[in-house]
Amino acid sequence: MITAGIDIGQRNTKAALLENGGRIVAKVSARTGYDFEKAAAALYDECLALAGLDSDDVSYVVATGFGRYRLPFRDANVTDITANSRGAKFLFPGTACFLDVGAGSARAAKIDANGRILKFRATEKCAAGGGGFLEKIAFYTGVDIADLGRIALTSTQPVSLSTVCSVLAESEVINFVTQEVPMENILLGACNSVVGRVLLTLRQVGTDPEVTLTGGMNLNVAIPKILEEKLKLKPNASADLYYAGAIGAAVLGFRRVSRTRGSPGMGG
Amino acid sequence: MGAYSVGIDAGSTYTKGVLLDAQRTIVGTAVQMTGVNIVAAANNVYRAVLQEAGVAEGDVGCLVGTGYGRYNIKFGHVQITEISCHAKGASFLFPATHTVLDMGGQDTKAIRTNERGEVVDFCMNDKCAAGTGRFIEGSARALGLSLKEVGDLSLRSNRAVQVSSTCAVFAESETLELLAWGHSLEDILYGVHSSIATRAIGLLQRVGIEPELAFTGGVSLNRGMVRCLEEQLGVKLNTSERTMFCGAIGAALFGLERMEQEVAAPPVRA
Amino acid sequence: MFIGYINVPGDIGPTAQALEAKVPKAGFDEAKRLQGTLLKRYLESLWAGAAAGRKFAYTFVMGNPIELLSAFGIVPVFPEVTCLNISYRGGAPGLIAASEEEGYSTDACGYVKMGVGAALKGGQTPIGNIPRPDILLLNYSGCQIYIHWWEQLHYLTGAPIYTVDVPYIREYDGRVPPHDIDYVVGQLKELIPDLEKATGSPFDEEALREAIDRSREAWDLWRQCLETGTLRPTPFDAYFESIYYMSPITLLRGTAECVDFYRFLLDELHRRHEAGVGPTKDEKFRIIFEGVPNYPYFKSFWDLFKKWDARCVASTYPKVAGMVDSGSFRLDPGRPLESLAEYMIHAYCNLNMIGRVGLLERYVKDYQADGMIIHAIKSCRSFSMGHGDIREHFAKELDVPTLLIESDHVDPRYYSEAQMRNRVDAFFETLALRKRR
Amino acid sequence: MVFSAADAGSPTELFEAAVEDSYTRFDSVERWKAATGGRAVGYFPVYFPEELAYALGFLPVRIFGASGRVRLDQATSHTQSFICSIARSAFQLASEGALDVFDVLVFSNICDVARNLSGITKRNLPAKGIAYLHYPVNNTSPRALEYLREEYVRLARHLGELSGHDLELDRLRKAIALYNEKRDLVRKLAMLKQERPWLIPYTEFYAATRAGGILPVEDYIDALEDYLRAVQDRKAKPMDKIRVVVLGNFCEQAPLGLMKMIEDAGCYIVGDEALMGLSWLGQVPLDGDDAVRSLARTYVDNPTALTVRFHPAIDKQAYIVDQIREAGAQGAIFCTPKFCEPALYDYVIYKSALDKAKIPYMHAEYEESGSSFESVRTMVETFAESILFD
Repeated sequence: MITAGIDIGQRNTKAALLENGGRIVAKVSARTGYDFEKAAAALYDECLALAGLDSDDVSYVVATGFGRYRLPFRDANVTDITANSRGAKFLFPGTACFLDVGAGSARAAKIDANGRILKFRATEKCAAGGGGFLEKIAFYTGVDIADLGRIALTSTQPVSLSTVCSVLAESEVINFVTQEVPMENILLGACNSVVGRVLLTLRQVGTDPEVTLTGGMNLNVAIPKILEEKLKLKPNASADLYYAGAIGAAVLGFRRVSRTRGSPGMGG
Repeated sequence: MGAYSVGIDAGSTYTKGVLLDAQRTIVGTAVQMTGVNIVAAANNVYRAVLQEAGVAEGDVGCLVGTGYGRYNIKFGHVQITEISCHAKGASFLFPATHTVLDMGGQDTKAIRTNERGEVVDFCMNDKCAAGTGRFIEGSARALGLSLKEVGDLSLRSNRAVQVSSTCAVFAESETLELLAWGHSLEDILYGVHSSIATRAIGLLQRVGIEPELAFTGGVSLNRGMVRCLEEQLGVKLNTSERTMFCGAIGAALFGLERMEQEVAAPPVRA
Repeated sequence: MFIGYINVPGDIGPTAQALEAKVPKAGFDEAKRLQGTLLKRYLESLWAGAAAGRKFAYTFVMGNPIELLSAFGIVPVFPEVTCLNISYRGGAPGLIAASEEEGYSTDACGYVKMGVGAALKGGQTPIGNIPRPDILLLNYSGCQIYIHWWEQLHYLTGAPIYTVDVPYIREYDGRVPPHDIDYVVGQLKELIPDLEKATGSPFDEEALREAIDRSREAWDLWRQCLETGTLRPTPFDAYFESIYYMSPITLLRGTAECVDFYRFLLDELHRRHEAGVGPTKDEKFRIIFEGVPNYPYFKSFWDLFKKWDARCVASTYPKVAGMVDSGSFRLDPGRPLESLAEYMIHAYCNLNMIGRVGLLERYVKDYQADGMIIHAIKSCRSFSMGHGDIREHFAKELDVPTLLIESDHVDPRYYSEAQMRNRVDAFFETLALRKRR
Repeated sequence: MVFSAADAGSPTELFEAAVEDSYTRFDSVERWKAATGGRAVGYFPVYFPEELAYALGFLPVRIFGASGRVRLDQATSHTQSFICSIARSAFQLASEGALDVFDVLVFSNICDVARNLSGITKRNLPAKGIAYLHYPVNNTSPRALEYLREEYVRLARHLGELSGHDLELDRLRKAIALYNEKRDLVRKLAMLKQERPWLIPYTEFYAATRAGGILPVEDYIDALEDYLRAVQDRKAKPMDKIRVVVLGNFCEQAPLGLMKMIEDAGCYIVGDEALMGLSWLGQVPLDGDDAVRSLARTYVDNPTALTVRFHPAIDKQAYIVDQIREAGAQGAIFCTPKFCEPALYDYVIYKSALDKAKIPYMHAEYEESGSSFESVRTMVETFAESILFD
């Protein structure tokens, strides 16, 4: 049985196909844009094509993310916090807490052995600014976003940037650029500022191991490193976790179908 | 010493340069992206204005730097804040100016000036309204459009959607969310421009609005913004393609004044 | 018997006179150093007091009856002062983070977050261990957040709150209804048996009178110091330097050291004046300063003004411990509680906005100021709500050049040097042009 | 009636018209003044002794904030951006003349912003009547009662000077009796919403309660009685939703869309603080004591925690846990207005009690003018899912 999860985020849409709730068959991602219904449909088709499957082969589609209500072919939708918890648990079964950093805000939750949410927090409005903030910093410093984390890690003297208002932090970055501060110091400062913001949220729910990082920050090598330093424990991070929302949605789809059809689930 | 004066405005996005002759005629202008090397950008712009007018470096009597990067323009003689320069420049372009609204990438400024283009009072945005220009940029980015395009699109709407937040951090999410709820692009953009205009007017009111009004800075090229400001203020704004050079013009004018007074009494401190 | 908290146990240390004897007359900046010594001694008195088993009362700077506490030998702790000193030394982020992790918002006051952070860390702070409170004395004057702060500490530490409710000055001519004074005096009377119970020592009225008298003397001297700001040029910066000078009147009111300090300061200011020495090379601009400073960047913040040879001639913040130059109170050992009540009611933030604006207007006139700087801070709505409106009044109705800038007093995350400099430079450019006209 | 029959057929329509009127227009207040020759007092939240106003010939009206219905240009130029929205919109309304219908505006010591707003309003509108009540904070002091009584007398003198009336104790007793009745009805409505939340959607409940902050008390009592009768007989069926209380919204009002979204996202709101100031006082005993003193005593002795009234004898942590349990709620949703410090401090006090009592809660921020609730919706849905499916 194949189930699909589609996570329509503010910046990127992610899709994943899951076989019998246990194996990821395919996963893809693309820019959400403003016509996100179309973007999601196209991405879903791409994902199916990658797996060599047809939409009829898919038993259940679960949508998540801010655009979840706008996916016409969904069977169900769940919030991205729920989806990320299942995704984190699927990829790292020892997960006790997870931190999901999106383009804008971040969410953290403490979950039980089955991936159920026990407690969660979202960043305050004034502390918003995750991946989107780093994209802008990449623009001001003329660095490719894909290289940002790697370059940041070469710095030993990061600048200090506001860990609350990211608009203010952005202005500070511009000023550092005008002062011709070495690029890597600015970039590491920017990564520190993002971590500073999201860490508060994580600490409010707890940092019991294992801590799993979900979302786009898994594609930035500096963020898990800084998190590790601050938490004094190594968080789970991997490229797959970028897809945690979509994978979690597919896992929930599989559980839903299994339950209604009475077939054995993957436990949990 | 030469008779020409150069003003260089090193802003966060663009570096602008203007060359004035002793009769206060603009004989050269240049602009380029500031990028990460401000000194290089300032130098390039400097060379470009000289080249355009065919003026040799030795003919330049004074070089004044302004803008956020002004302290980097070490080859200049004086550094003056962009507030003083914008006021001066705006009153050069529009001589009846008494109020200037400058909306750029970093800051919004409201300036009241006297007939000589001197600052009488000024206010800059609060922290939470920082980068109001950036809010529009954020909306544009969310939609994959340019700053000018979003302005033009907003003109097609007569029904502004209420946009509550003007915090630039939420520009993208707010815009996308309104889209997700089925509002039209045009109405959303009208709403965005309208709410930013209200903020800017609040700032203008702090210095007092006295006609004529000049609208300068990068956002002044956005026609949607001009429309919203005019609607809410009930007066016409002076704006032109040349307002982006306002700061540089003002800087060059200060240079000329300085040359006229020689070094005895510099108008403002370096 | 009066027990000054600073001298127990152990000796007093160099008083102003002793220090003066050591310092050559040529020194024009010795009062600041003496202030540092007194502050250090104050902190040491906390640790000594803890070792000696003394009772600690947390209390607020604005409108507190410190003399009453010292009559019982209770050691006052001022979390506002400890927080600002921690922040001045760069220690704010750790304490703020500790409370934000507990759920305190970024919009909450930085003082509260630092204070709570310190309590969460068992009193461990970068300036040393701050003793736990035995009493939370809620002198609610001028700041609503005082209530919330003590409530937080009450639930966190279990310490009892003793309240002295001080009504806001709500008549626009500045009058205080008689029932306000009666109410505050009555509450101070109710406080006495509570303090007797808490300390186990009987109320010594004579000790209170003596402390009140020493306070009065210190207030008189401090007022004279502040009024040297009317001199042209002013011998001192009535904002940036006053922030150092204000600490003895805040912490040590009612002691002999406090009186000595201000006598010493007054003398130093006169010597500065005679020698033509001041806080900057020149006095190009005379400004009035309204609002709380930025402590984490205090020196570079000051430099923004020094660079323009701007001297502050009068300001409000250094008078948060008492509006000594407004003529609104005068301590009187003959009527200790009544005069204390009048003092408590007339705290700066307890004035309504009409009163605050009037006071600033008087400063502009009496001190012949060229302009006004208002520094609004995100943490403190008590101080800052109204700053926008004050600017309106001065800039538009009185044509006094006024600059409104904002950051925070303790939280370094809200300070942007480049933005601040841009605004300040533009302001003085404008002022320079105006002076030329 | 202050609304013509056309705009107020049913009680619900009357309530909705009143709510709409209470944002920026206050036409009904204008009409009431014209019809009765009386005066009007507008008061800034949270609580106000309406009886005193009534007895002196005033219509007491609560200023709720403009909730995004005015452009805040004046407010932007006079206040900084870290000031809450209700203070900004109230100032904007005052400076636009929208509050001219009120002969006097009353402020009190609920927070630093409200305190200073009184003087700022006075400075900008010198001709406007501005009064300020200092509610005692030291409510365990034996002096608090007399102090508040004096404050009420002072306010009565101020109002009386404007209306030309002296405070007559008989009239005050009549007023107390009326407002007791009003508060009792409002409490009944809240109990009904608590016991059978499916009968009344929050938006309707809200309008019915809020109308009590603007309508003349007699009209309101009649309409609310009718409404309560009609609602009891509704045949709605309960849905599988979690029961929550909403906390922190006692002053600046949350956008109605946000509150509606909470119910749509799987919750029943069985208690909230939005309009608690209108009924918080409870019943004032008319036991032969000086009626002004009775009114004051009921304030001073009130055992209900209120974020903006410090009472040294109240244990807020025990109080909140009891409240939630009594309401039969499964969780609490803290909705705090952006920049509202008092709400943010009580949030921490309350949440640590909830942690201990193992009561789930979540926290979201709002502004009265807010129009996008997507991130809050995600949180509420997650919250509901986590309780519903455990």
